[in-house]
Amino acid sequence: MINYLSQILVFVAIFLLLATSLNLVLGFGGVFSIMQAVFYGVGAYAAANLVVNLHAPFPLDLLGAMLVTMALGAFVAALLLRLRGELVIIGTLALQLVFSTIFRNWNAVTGGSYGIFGIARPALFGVPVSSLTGFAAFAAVIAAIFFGLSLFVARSPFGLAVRAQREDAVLAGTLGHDTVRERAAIFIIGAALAGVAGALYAQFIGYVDPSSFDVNQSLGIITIVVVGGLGNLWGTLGAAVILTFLPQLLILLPATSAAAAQFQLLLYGVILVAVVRFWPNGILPEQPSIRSAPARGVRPALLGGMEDGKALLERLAAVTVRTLPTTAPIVRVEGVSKAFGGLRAVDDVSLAIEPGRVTALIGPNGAGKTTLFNLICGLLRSDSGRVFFGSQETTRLQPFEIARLGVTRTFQDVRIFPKLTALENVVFALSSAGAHVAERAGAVLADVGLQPHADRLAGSLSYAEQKILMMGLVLAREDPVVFLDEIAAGLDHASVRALGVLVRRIAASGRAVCVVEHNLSFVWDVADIVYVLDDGRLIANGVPADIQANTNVIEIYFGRGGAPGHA
Amino acid sequence: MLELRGVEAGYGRGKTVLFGIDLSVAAGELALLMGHNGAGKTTLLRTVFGEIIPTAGTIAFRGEPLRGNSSERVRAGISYTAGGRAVFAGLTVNENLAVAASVVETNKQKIADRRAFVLDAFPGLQRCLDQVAGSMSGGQQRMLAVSMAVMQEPQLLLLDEPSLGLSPLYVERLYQSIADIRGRLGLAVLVVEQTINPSMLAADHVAILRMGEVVVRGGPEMLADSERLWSML
Amino acid sequence: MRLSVIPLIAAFALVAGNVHPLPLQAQTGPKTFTFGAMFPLSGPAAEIGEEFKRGLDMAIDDVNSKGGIDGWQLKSVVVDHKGTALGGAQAMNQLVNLDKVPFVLTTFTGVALTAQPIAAQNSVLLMNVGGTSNNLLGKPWLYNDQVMGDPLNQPLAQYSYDNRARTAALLTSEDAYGKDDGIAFTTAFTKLGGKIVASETFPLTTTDFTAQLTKIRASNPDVLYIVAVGDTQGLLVKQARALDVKANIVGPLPTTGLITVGGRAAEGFVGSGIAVDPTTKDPAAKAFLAAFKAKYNTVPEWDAGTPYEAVHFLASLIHETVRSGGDPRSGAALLKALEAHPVFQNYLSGGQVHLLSDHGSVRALQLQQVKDGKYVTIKVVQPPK
Amino acid sequence: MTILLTLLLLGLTVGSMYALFAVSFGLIYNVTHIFHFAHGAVISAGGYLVYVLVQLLGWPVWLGIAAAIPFAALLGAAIELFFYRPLRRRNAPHVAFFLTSVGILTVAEGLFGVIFGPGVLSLKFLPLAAIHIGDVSVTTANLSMLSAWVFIALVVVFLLATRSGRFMRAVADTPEVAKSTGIDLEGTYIWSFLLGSALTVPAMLMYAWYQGLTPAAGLSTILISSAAVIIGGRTGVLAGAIAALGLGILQAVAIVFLPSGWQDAVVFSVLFFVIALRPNGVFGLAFRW
Repeated sequence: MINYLSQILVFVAIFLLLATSLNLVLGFGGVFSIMQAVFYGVGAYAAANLVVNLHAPFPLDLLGAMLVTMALGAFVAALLLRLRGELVIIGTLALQLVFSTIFRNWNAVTGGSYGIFGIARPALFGVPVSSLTGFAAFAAVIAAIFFGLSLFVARSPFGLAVRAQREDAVLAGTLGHDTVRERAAIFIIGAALAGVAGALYAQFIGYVDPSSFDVNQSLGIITIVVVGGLGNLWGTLGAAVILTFLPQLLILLPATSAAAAQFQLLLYGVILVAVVRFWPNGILPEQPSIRSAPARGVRPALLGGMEDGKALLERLAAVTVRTLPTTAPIVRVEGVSKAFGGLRAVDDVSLAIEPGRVTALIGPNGAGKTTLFNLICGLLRSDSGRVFFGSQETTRLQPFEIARLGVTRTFQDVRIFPKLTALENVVFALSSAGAHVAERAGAVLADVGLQPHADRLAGSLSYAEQKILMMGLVLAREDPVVFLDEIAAGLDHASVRALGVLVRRIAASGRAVCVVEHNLSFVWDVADIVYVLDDGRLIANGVPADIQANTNVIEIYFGRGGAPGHA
Repeated sequence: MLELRGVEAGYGRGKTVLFGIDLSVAAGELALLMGHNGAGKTTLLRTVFGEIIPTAGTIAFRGEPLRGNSSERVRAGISYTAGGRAVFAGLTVNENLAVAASVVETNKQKIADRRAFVLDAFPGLQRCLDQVAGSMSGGQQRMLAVSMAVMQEPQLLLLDEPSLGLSPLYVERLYQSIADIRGRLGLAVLVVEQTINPSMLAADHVAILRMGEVVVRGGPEMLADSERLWSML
Repeated sequence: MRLSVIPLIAAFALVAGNVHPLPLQAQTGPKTFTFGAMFPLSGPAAEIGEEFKRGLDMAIDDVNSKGGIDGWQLKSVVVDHKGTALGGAQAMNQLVNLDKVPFVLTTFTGVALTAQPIAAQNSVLLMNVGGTSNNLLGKPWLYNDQVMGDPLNQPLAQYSYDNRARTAALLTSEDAYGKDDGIAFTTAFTKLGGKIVASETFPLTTTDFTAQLTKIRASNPDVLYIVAVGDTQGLLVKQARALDVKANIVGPLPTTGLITVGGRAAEGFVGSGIAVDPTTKDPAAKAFLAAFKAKYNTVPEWDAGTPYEAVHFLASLIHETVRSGGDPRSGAALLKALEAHPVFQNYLSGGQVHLLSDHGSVRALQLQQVKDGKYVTIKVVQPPK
Repeated sequence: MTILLTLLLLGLTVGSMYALFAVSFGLIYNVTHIFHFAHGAVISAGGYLVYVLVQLLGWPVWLGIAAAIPFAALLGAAIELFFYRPLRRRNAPHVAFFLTSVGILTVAEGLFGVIFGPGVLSLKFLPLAAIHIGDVSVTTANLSMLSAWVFIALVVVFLLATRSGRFMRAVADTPEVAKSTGIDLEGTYIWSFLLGSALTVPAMLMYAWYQGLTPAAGLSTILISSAAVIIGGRTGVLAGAIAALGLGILQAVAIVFLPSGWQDAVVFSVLFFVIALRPNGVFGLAFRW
């Protein structure tokens, strides 16, 4: 019995590692890979070759397996991870099928259909771990180590960054994160973990052949992850245990016919469909990586409803804005143009955004305001012209590189990470900015009045609260240059007024603030200088009073009332 | 024809965009709703069209409260032309028209008659019937989008910024066509716009929407006084 | 929801633990001797798994209906190995650690190769009644009641050569079986002076062999040698004939699937396998063949015969062990009995089968040809003395 | 030379069958954007039903096929109705659809294994024989595969000339515009499932004629047909059909240059590199239907 359980324990360990590797990639990273069995197989073959041909002792075999799978992971990441999710599914499926063929046919390395025999069990301190119980203990320790490391990764700032880019890679980029690299990194980590599982498997069974690393294996791993809960490693542990035991229960059925084995397939399929349909979060839903320090004396539940979002918004006017220690750079845009197809969205625009002032961009819908924002922040590449932050040219920089120069931008309406908690949102926004992140994040939430909701998912906050949170991200980053895209949209007068005060105060703290806004009364209230765009061209600029009086501007904004049109 | 009373609507989680909208459009009327981006114009049209469910207030069509999803509203006689290039880019002009018509009509002869009618009202489409819609100019696509709605012979036509991005000449033509159809079919038209073109003076009513509320109502003469409009917004 | 997992796991562990209680030591009445069998009950070879099982069940019934063996009633635990190495490892572990059996019947090369180290470690006697690879020879605790690669394929090469075949094409499955038997045939055929003009392979689960067969057809071989399991044999010949491959088709271990799936295309196929002699005078063999025919209305193939023989061999080992005062539930005791007397009854063509020092066996082999939808024995090859 | 010709002809025929599978999958994928792996379940189910009706119950062949077509169509529509629609109502992510789809295929494969056994069932009522064209010979099953183009042509006519067909193209083109035009999206989805699923029956018969029925047949056909649709790009069903034809020819001819074990690697490497380098498919906008 103990031996039997030992063997199951080994498989639990192997499947735990495999499922953990996939949960990091899929649950945390949002990369839908169905080639995890490939990394499993590559790890197994790598370890088998190392042990059989090179007599590599433990842990060299394990390290070798990890290195090889990481290299393969890097290759796949480079080719596939910039594609949209659906294509990643199919691309990894294609690779799974290609590698199944390679495993079967590359005789020199995989032993072809024959596989590789005689893989010795590892030796610890010169003593081979040959008994089943001994190996089970060994496997459990290895699995525990790597599971622990995975937990550590999941809870680290990097883990938070990986989850954030899963939710919104563009937003993560404008908050200073190199999301492509983070995605690749988690994919490679996942590959390495699967490689470890492969090495364990090879040494346990003592024999590797292609049948263990096919597409069904990949799908089985996905089932474990989905049942356990995407983004929760403890759930994966639970599911790995349950789903490794479950087939064992099938020995209750007499194995008198072929049907018995098909039941396992059936069972897994039914579980998969049922879990996705009725229990989409799995056994354990995703948990935040950080929790707020419990508020002293105040129970969040009591706070809820005391202040509604609108009141909080109005309170924003009084929020602390720290004075900028140094002078903010002047953002200069010189002759920037951008065309989409034949349409010139931004046409030879030059302007300067100066510190201590609020610069507003206005113009009718489709005038190119947001496009110009995106060009300045690096989300789009301009066709011609240059952009400078102080003396540094940023024309060709990536969004995250520009963000790291000290720029915060918000997006139209409201854009935050809905599946991260409010606290995590702020921590993430701060995470490219150094130490004491959690404390500072807590302080910022307290400042804007969201402290009671710190551990709630941002997506579950009310619209007003989300807006406040978005402004919290801006305040938290304390960047010298701030771009605000239509922050007044969807709010009532009092809230808009409060936001206006806040924007003024941000500028007064020495920062360069640029707003794009449709709500003109807001613009007249907050702006020091207004630029008017029409059809991608800058047609006027000046102080609000001048613009208000400029008939040309009125015309482009409201059409040429009464006057006959021209083609 | 269309009667909105105290309509409130938004996008959930406390994001309310429309506050207590009262609005009515009678048969044969052209109602123009002006406002900036973000004022709630599109939300209003989508609410009437059934894509957004109002959180308060009533919407009546021909005296009956409106029910059902957008597909049912089209069959009830409400057609909607969304903003932007609301055409099937990969289908030909002919197919675009046919698709739109066949939502409400299966009789081939009737569809052909309607097409003749629409081509008469939008003569510019005649020579590009077999062209793929995606390859046409923005103005032509807008014409096509409106004519697709007309193919459904609605009693109420909802147009979302039909003049956006069009040259004034095109806007003029478009409004001429709309006027033409309105005259012939006697349908009610609710248009939202943010910029003014002289051809819009043909409107029977003008209302101005600001931050989700109707702030001013009046006749087309309001449009002539852009200074006053400016101050109102 | 969070807390519910722990009791769930505990419940699973409990259930798993209680399924197979440890064998009770002090039992009255007839004692049960439990042994294991690993067959392919799913996957592409499942059909032949059913045949193995028929032989196994008949032998157990035989022994038990005669009052068992020295007071022991035989009982088998059949586990599916799915035809894969992993399945083999899992099945073997269940048998060894959970059911604690001292004796296991195994089939398939890959399975036997993974099971053997586990068997050796746990002192379990392993009897291969299916796998044909030469690599299965010379392994401790593993004995074979099967004709292995070389002796199995040499007669096919000889037969082909004798029928004026000078060129051969190979079409073999991508597994240990296909590979090893292909090598064995190639060696034998080239040694006779024949030439291999094409050699193609196919993945185990494939059902389309057109491209391979087209290439083979173009090489215009005198004989087409195929290695495949179960229904795949039938599909292969069917497609070969449909693509107008005119060569004679031969291959090791033909099964019923060749005829049921292949239909008319199977006509003329020549296969090699353990000899089955319905006309045998040997009373034991005669009784088995008659009983099988009575039950299933057909003459048994090798795949029903070898497990049948192995169970009877096990019975004799139990008998020997009990006689010498040992406990038959010890694999070591059974091995000792085997080493003392490595001979068992040949129930397929009569006489005795001798186990050799390399753990292989020596026995008669037959070439069969499909005629009118039935196997007809065209030649019996006696083993070298 | 003969061998190359034969392989070309072979690739052409098998590719034609793949093309029909690809069209059946593409109709659903293009319209609903669901990567409908469970299509494999429908494919197998139709095949097994014909087997049961004709081979086991002795129905005439035409009647068996006539019964299987609506059966497959309804089965496909049922999957949409009972599995995908609830997910869509819940606004579930793409992944949920894919997993559900994979789950259904797995269940079906298990079920067919339990009922029909894991082995090959061959359709005896479709005799496999060689047909000679000069030096080149193909099987009757292969020749039947050329008829796939008749079905594909019918599909194209349906898409071009019928109301539902046009709605399907419209929804595939721009779902948002389709919605504001008043097209009933969910109704159109049902139509695409009905039609796409019905088409699997003739395709599966060609397949089973040649290769027999196995529980895994659904998976292997869905792999290649989905690969073709992705390679072709989502512009129209013909793009997928042409890509499928190309894959069939490539697969057949590859054996001349590579050992036979590597066939799958060739096909799926093409898929991988197309996805990595030309994610919108190789044909761009060359096909509209």
